[in-house]
Amino acid sequence: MQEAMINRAKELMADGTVSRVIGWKRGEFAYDITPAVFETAEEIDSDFVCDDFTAANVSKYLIKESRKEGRILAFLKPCDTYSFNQLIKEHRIIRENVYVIGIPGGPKLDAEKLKARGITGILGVRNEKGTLHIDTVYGEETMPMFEAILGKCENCKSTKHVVYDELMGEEGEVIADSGRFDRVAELENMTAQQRFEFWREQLSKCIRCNACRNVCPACSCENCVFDNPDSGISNKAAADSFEENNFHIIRAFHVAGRCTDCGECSRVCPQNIPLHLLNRKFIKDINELYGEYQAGEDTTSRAPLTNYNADEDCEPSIVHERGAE
Amino acid sequence: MDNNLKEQILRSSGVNVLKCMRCGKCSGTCPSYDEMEYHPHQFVYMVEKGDIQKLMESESIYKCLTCFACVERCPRNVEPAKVVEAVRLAAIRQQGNNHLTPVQIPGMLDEDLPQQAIVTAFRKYTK
Amino acid sequence: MQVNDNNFEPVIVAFCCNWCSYAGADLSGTNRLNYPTNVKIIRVPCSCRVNPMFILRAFQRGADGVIICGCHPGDCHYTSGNYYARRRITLLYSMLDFLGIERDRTRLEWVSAAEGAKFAATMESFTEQVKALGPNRRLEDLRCRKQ
Amino acid sequence: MQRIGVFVCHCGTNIAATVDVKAVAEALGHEPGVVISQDYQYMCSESGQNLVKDAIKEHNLSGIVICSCSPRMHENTFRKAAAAAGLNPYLVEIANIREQCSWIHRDIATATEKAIILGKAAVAKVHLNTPLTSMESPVVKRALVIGGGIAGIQTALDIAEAGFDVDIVEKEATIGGKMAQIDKTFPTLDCAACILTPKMVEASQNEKIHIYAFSEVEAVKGFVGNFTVKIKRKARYVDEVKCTGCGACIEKCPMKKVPNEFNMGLDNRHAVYIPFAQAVPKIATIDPNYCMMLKNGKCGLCSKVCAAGAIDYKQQDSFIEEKYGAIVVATGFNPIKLDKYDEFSYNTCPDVVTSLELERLMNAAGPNGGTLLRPSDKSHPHTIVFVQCVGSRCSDEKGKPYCSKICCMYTAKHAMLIRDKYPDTEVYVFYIDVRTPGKNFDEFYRRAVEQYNVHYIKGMVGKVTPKSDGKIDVQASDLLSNEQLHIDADMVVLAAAIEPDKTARPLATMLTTQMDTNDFFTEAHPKLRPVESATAGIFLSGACQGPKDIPETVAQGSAAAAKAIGLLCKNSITCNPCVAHSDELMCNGCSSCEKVRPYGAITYSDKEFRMPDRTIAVRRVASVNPAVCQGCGACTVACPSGAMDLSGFSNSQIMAEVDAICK
Repeated sequence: MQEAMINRAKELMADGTVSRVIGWKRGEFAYDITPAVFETAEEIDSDFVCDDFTAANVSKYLIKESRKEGRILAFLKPCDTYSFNQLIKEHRIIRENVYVIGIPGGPKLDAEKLKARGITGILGVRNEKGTLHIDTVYGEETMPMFEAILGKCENCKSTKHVVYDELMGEEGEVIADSGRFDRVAELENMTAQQRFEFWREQLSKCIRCNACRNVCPACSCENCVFDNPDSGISNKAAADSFEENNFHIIRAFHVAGRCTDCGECSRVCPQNIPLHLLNRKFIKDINELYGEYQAGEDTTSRAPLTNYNADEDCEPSIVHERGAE
Repeated sequence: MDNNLKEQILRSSGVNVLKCMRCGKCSGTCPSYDEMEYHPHQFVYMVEKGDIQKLMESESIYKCLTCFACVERCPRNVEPAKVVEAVRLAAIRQQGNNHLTPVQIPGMLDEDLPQQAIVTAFRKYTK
Repeated sequence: MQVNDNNFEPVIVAFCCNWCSYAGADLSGTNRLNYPTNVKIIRVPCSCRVNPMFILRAFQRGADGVIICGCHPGDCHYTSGNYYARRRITLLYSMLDFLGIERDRTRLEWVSAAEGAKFAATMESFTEQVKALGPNRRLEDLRCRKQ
Repeated sequence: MQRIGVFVCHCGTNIAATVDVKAVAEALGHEPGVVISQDYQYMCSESGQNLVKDAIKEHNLSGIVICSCSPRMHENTFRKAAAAAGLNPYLVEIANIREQCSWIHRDIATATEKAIILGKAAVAKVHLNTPLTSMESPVVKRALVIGGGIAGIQTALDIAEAGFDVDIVEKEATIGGKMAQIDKTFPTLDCAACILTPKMVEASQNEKIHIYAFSEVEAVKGFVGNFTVKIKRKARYVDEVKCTGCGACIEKCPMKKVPNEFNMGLDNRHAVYIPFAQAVPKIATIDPNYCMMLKNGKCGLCSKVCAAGAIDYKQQDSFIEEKYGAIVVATGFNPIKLDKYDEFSYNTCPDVVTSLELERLMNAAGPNGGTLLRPSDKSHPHTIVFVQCVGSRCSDEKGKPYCSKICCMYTAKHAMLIRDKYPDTEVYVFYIDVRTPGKNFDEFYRRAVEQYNVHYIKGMVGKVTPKSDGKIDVQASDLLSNEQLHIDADMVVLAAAIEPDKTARPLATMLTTQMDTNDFFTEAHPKLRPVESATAGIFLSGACQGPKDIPETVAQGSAAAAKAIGLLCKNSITCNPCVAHSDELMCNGCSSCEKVRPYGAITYSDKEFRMPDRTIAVRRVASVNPAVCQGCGACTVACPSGAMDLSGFSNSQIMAEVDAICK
């Protein structure tokens, strides 16, 4: 696939369809693949990577990139297309300036899960019939593929591309039984005390590195409220349990109805806080209370929080009525 | 004493007599009106005044059929029948104040009297 | 700090929309309907002006309960503000509950300008409810605690 | 550095009795930025206002806090005082320590403590207040009156008299309303038609008045001075312009068995009809529920006889849109349905009628040509029983909790008219209380008793039972003689409670005005602003605001007109400056705010921004039209970046209040 992508990118560059390409390149290690913009065929040839570790969502970069001179080619996985579409809806990306090629998605691999098995010095990975053959500086190791799947790919909601100019590989479909709300439901069934303890344990790990915010395609404000001294809630370091809670509640609230559940927040969290659960809680609530809604699915529908149903909307007391206890 | 009694009547009936606006619809609607010395609206008013002893001593408390017409039609939801009932209960709860004793029964019996009526009367008029 | 439940006087912040609920609160005053002093009212133009940040801020600074009052659905002065508020507040409450923060510390009520009695009764019952929960500890900023 | 003045009002003893005002002034004097803190007997009085004005000048104040009654009472008073002293009026904050403190609490210590906290919150807020300047918005010089009863007619005539165009929207085929159905009016007993119909004609002939009869308000947009109203003109199946009201169609219409609403269903009309002889506009209307041509395409007689060619079976509902500066609501009332009062046998016995039905039975244009006859057998009734308060003063769900106000008087009128015309008829009136406040009202009622010998009995009717001999048994209590009565009556007349028209509730939603729990429109202030709604530019006329008799309705109709004229006289009105504004540097252009805006005040445009790296970037940003924005604040919460904020209720101001309360 990587080969085909490189060839197609060079073709489109050569015929003048695009002037730049956003994709990925290798970082320090084989498994830290980072988004990158390529401006020449040579750069593409030497650095372009798309492999099992290529999980990053490049949609957010297109806010800036689509406003630059010339057209840019973007390779988008199914989950990335939802983010892309949502940003189109919010008038953040200039659609005409992006040429989208839909590429197959995951499941992608989580290097942390490899390391957890004691596999270090990773040089590369081959996936053969569900078994990973990992080439390391200490020789080859193997492990079952399903044990190394990246968290955000475990409950994939859709392998369908909601927007593209051309498609590489086969088109997938929306996965209705992804089970992505199972963990949320599990938490909902705990007692409030248990939930409180769970989240204290998780959120107290937060170091306020802002990685979740910076990677999130929905958190794309020109100026984040937490960086704005006039907002009244700006803060840099979380010095108190309140601030840990506050930051994540407000962040989840600001992206509610806009979050496409791409899972990048949890992927990049250096403290492994399952932040996506907060977003999924909102998505689950919205689906249950206001009808099924998938952000990014289209570019015209009204988001659930900027919409209402005068007669059918529930009262907030529903929160008090349902749930454990 | 009467104040305690008033409290008791108010509590056991669950009626707020202050809601009465003195329209008299209860008495206007009461099928036992002519049998009664004190009428439904008077029950409400006299309980409000605390004038309860007179009600307890009156035969009126046994004349109420508990048909609830007054309850149904009261525009203010005062429920006079419940007041009557509460006064009656206060009366028969006192020692020896049963309104009906088994020895009275044979004299009352006739062909048309349903058995159920006797059972009901015992429930209503005895402790 | 030892908390004696009988003496616990919660701090309760009430956000009232200018057109219905604030007028309803005024009416309960005009009718001399008593409700606990714990309740302090902040006037906002509409329930849809209440930002979730305000609610969190109140808890941060040591509020023990936050209640939001707006016009009844269909009666919003701005036609639709309370409908948006209803969704936002529902989701916020749900999230607070998800984080294990006592769900009974928060409430949304519809109080019209004519419902002085309802306003007083609502404040009475909400204060009782929050009193029963005890002080807010789960969403408080310890640095803001009174010495 | 802020220089804030705090002024604590005693409001006589209203505040001072439960709040230690001196302690409040003392405590607030220590708040940061407060340079003067005073208390005074009546801050809203002229000397109180002077105290504030002098302090502003003397201490060069940058903001003031008044601890007093609700801002709904006197915010404007103090804003004006501040402006007079050269301080921007929006640098005034009110701490509500009367309605929300002294009046609801009894313990001085806790009430004082609360008053101090409320004062601190206001001080914290005023620190962040900014001077605001009001925008001007033009006023459309045209008024809309919704409802064409006597209230609406009076209002329209008065507005037209002042030289402004005014439209009346009436849902029925004719204007006139309830008054057109009434026979005589109390307390003078002059004929209703004689005083109403000239006014109806006057309205129809006034060049400034346009009557949209058989029409309904469909949608209302906009705000004071600039409402856009969509009016539905219901299909009459008759061309309004061509129809001359000659009545030829009615004569020929074979469908004669349609219950006549104007006569309360006591007789019949044709499928094509003019409600009554003096109807305005006098135009025929075809009832599609009964017209055979419209139902199954067979007939067409009316079309054949219409010389003007006005019949149009294909007519459809049409819609017009018009702009108005002011709207007057005059939707009126109806008697309640008595279905739930089985005890009065209203549904089962034709000789048990409501008072409005009695009006028609006695009216010369009514079903019996003015002779009072029993509906059942057209015989002359010899005993008539009136029952007062049917459904009024009821705390159950069957009736209404309020006094309907007009029944005592019209019942006295009915009793008197009957005794006058038919002296052989005995008339009984069962009452709970006789309420006759009003000029010459009690004298009127006493005449019924003393001069006309009407039997007034204190007590309520419990049960009305039709008997096999055609008589009606009325069982009632006589509370003064403490007995239960049975009266053999020929007719029973029920004074049914009145309720607001059913169209009022959806209309209130469209107009964003408030209603009370009984669906009466709520006035802006129960005493001081009785004909204005709380929504600017919407005025209330007649019984839609509460039960009223004709003199009161006319008075209020004129009062509402005066208020509307006051508004229409202005070329422009000052807008509330507490509106949203967008910080373009922070705006993402995401359109979230646009989705929740109720008035369409937010628009987007592409703007160039100089970036930190000296490049120019074009970004889509929101901007708010301050003349259109009404300041609800929905957009401020929808905005994820916090670029939207609301002047006067900014994020930081509200958070400052929160902090002050929680501290």
